[in-house]
Formats: sequence, structure tokens, C-alpha cells
Amino acid sequence: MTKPENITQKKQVLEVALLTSSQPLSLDDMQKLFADRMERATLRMLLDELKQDWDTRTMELVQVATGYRFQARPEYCTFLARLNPEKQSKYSRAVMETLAIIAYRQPVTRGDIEEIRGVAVNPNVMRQLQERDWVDVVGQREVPGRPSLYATTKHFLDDLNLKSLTELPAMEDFVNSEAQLDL
Amino acid sequence: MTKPENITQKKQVLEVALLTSSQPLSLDDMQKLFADRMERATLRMLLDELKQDWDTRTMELVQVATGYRFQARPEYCTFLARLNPEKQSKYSRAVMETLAIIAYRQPVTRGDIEEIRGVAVNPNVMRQLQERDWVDVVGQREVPGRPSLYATTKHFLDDLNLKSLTELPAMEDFVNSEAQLDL
Amino acid sequence: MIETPLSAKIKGEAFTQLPQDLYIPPDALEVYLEAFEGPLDLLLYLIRKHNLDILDIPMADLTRQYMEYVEKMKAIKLELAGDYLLMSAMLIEIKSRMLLPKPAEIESEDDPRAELVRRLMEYEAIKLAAQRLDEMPKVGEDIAVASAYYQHISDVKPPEVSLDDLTEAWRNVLMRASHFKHHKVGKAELSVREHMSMILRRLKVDNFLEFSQLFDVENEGIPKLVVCFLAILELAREGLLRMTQQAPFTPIYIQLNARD
Repeated sequence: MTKPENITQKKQVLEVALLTSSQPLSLDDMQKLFADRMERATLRMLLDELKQDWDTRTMELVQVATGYRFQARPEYCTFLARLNPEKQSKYSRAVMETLAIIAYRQPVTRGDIEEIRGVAVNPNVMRQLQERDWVDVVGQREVPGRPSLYATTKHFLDDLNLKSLTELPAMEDFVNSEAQLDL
Repeated sequence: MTKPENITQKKQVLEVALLTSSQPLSLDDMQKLFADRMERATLRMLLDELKQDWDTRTMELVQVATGYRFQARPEYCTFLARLNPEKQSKYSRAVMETLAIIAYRQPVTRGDIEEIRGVAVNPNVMRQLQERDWVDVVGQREVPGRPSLYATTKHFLDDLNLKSLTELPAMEDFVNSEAQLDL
Repeated sequence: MIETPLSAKIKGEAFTQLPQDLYIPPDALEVYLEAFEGPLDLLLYLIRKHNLDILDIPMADLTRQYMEYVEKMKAIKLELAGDYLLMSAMLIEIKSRMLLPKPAEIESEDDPRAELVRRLMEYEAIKLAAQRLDEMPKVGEDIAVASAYYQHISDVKPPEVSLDDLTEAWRNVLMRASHFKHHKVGKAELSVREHMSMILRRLKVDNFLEFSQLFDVENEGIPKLVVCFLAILELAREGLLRMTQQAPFTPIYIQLNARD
């Protein structure tokens, strides 16, 4: 087989590519798989069929910010966790709060973050987020000192299984529930 | 599902673990997946069945030195190669000059090229140009040894976006300044 | 839920929550300080712990409790973050402004606590958002992504060559080949050379052509026909083809100059 003849073969090529890629594949990536021109609409249709083919199987085809990927259905994660018991160490509260500010208020400067949290930002915190490729600098604010503006990356969305920032839990929810509980 | 009840579920756990692991999994690794004691013989039997389940599918379960892994069947690898084509850096000076001589002086023999460049033509250079389908043999010069005559192809013109060789930049400007001294 | 999880050990005894009366064993103070993310976090803790309404904060109580905490930190000469002192100043300012009688004409002036409340609510929302983000499944922790193996075949993309690259190479050739006799490569010569290659290609296929077959009189203009004729002459001169004619006025045949 050098050219996929029919729909089944095309789906097989897509399946192999998605099962072997550790990064999500974009539609552009997937078009490259086929020597002949493949319309994006056709590709979407094939992906939809492929997703259905796997509906009752162990992995699921999901769409995230940068493209499509196969991932284990959540019910298997408890087993997989046993393979690598040394869990990735949790991020500190400072890291998670800084991340939350950048995610919900982006683009923000370091000063904005300090204003909201009420404490200075530890450079180490920003470094951790940037090393994980969850946060990067998207520009400078045009004020004296031209401070860097930080935003979350597509990779952050991928890692949280999100297609876009709008899928983040809404902030209003927090405020409302809090008002009702009045703890 | 927190405990795999039956053979099917156990195979599913193995399948997920193998599909999501970038490293081969050893029998020891796979035993860890199950909270209850799993005999190695049982594990081997399950792996054998899993292998058969995938016999007609896109991936194959293979045993390598450090364990088991799923891998794409070879016939799909040519497609996957298109995802990340390695960019060859640049043609060497020898290749470019040989190509230029063939383009401007065609049809030429290897001897002609050697005379102009003042060095022997590396067979590898001609091979690269012929593999790219930019140069081919159009005849032999009727002198002792009947050396091949090389010329550029239509494909070469296409790749350089030319309709005809006459669209190659004329070297008159440069040549004239030299010609005045020389001729 | 809002409570800051603590796991301090003092003299072997585990303290899992802050004491109700805010008495903090001096040894543990540093641990507690680290447990708070800053003055806003501490204030939120005090408000929540004592069931105070965030929208109607009793400034006197809150300021007193906060200051007690800060005093204790000072007492053990803990290096106190400037942020905590700055907050003390802000609380005292708000408290004193609330004590002052309001002049009638600025009755509608904002509550001096408004800015503090706004910041506390903003911070609390972010704090909760951070907890939610922390709980979300993440790749590498709770999400396992497919990454099966495949045999990497290198699909080498040939280098790009531009016209500039080519002419640069040619310029170099000419530059070095000072003994080179036939420098002049004009457009006319190139088209002759192109036709030479084309004629050789045709003869490779057909082996034997009538002279007139090489000329497409109907479709090509005079210049092209002339170029084609020049190409044939050049090929003949270079001994690459042979022209034969059986008798005068009979067809002229052209073939590759094969050795007999």
C-alpha cells in the first residue's frame, strides 16, 4: 500500500498516525499524511468516523487546542498510575494561583499578579510555569519599564484537555457559590 | 471498574498501558498494573491473545529486548515519514556548480564539467542531481569511451519556476567585463 | 473548604489547624507564615474562620486580630515580609477613616472598605480557581496519551534551490575558470543549447528522423526555427549527430552519430 485506496484505508492511516504521535495532530499535519489532496471536510468526516469506531474501545479520540489525539479512557487511569508510582510532585499554591491569574486575567504583567495576590512574585514560580510550556510572554505593556505580558499557551490547554480558554470553569461560579454559602 | 473482572477487561488494561507507553513494558511492569497477583504465565497468555486480537489491525504487538510494545505495521511508516520530513540542509558547492555547468553548457560530458571546474566529478554529485530528476543523460559523445552527455530536464525547469532555459539569467554583464580583458 | 491545610509538627505533636484563639506557638509561626500566601490570604482566613461577612467587615476586630498576628511574628523577630506590614498600614487607615465623622456633602462617598473588599473577593475567586485548576485532570498525571512506537523512516526533503543559488554557482564557476574560452552565455546561446538537448532526447527515442520532422513550421515562428537549425548545426559540428542524403533533393535524414 503506497496510496490509501478507500475510506477504510484512509482511516487506518489516520489511526496509526494518531496512536503513534505523543503530540496532538492538527488538520494540517494530517493532510500531510496523504500524497493526494485531502479536503479538510473529508478529513473531519474521517476523524468523526474513527472516533465512533473507537467508541466502545479502550482509548478515545479527543479534540484539544492544537489538534486531535488518542487518550486512555479515564477509567483506566487508576491502573496506569500503578506503573509510575512516583507521581509528579504537585505544584505549590503560589504556582497554581499565579497560573490561575494568568489563565483568567491574561494578558497580565508581573505587577498585575502581585496586585491580585498581595505578595511579590517569586521568579522561580514564573520559571516553573514557563518551563512546563504553560505560560509565555506575549508582548509588553506600553508603560514605563515596558513590563512583559504573560498569557497561557496552547500547550496548557492541551494538557488540561481543553479546546479553548472558554472551557475553563467560569469564575462567576466561584463568586456566586461563595456568596450563597457565606462561609 | 476498579478491578478487571474477566479476561477481556484484563486485556483492555494491558492494551491501554501498551498503547500509552513510549517505552516497551516488561512483564514486571505489567504485573504492577493489577492489584491482585497476576502469574507471569497468565500474563503471557493474555499478551498472546492481545497480539491475535490486533492481527488484522493497524498496529502489531511485538516483543523486543526490554519488553512488549505496540508498533505501527511497516506499511504505514511511509505515511508517518511525511509528518516530519527531515530537511536536507543544502546542496554542496560541488553539486550547485555542476548543476550550473550542465544548465548553461548542456549537453556536456563529465569530462567537460571536470575541465571547467578543474576537479574530478564525484559520482555522488551526479547521482544526487539525477535522483532529483533535474539532470539526465541525453546521448553519448562519439569520441573514444563514448561519454554520456548530460542535460537538464523539464522537471528542473518546473522546480525553478522557469518555462525555458532562456529564462535563466544571462551572464553577459559579468562575462563582458571579463571578456574585454580576455578576448 | 477554605481552611488552609496545615501539617505542622511541634514537639512531635501534629497541628492540623490553626488554634481558635489565634495563639500560635512561636516555634510554629514560621510554618504558619509559609502556609499563607500573603496578607490577603491571612485576612481571608481570619474572615472565614470567624464567620465575618466579607461585605460588611468589622474593621476594628479584623485589624486587631491581624495586628496581633503580626506582633507575634515581630516578637520572635521573624523576618516579616514587607507585604504584611503594608497591609497593617492599610487596615489602620481604613479603620481610622471609618471613625471619622463624614461631612454631609460627601455622604455618598464610597465605603473606605470597598477597595479592600474588592481585593479580597478577587483574591478569593483566584484562590478557588487555582484549586479547580489543580483538581483538573492533566496530561502526565491523570491523562495518558497514546504514544505507540513506529519505525522512523527518514523522508528527506530535498534542499530548496533558487535561481539565485544557481546563478551564484555559475558565477563562481566562471570566476575560477579563467582559462575558460567560451564565456559568453547569452540568451540566444542558451536557447540553442536547450534545443540541442531536446533534439538529442528525440533522437534517443526515434533514432532516425527526417530533417524536416525537427521543424514545426506551422506552430513555431521564424526565430525558433532558426534556433533549431543552429542547434542541429552545432550538434553536427560537435559530432553528436550525422546527416545523410541519398541523392540531391531527396530527404535529409538525421541520426545519432553511432560508431560503426
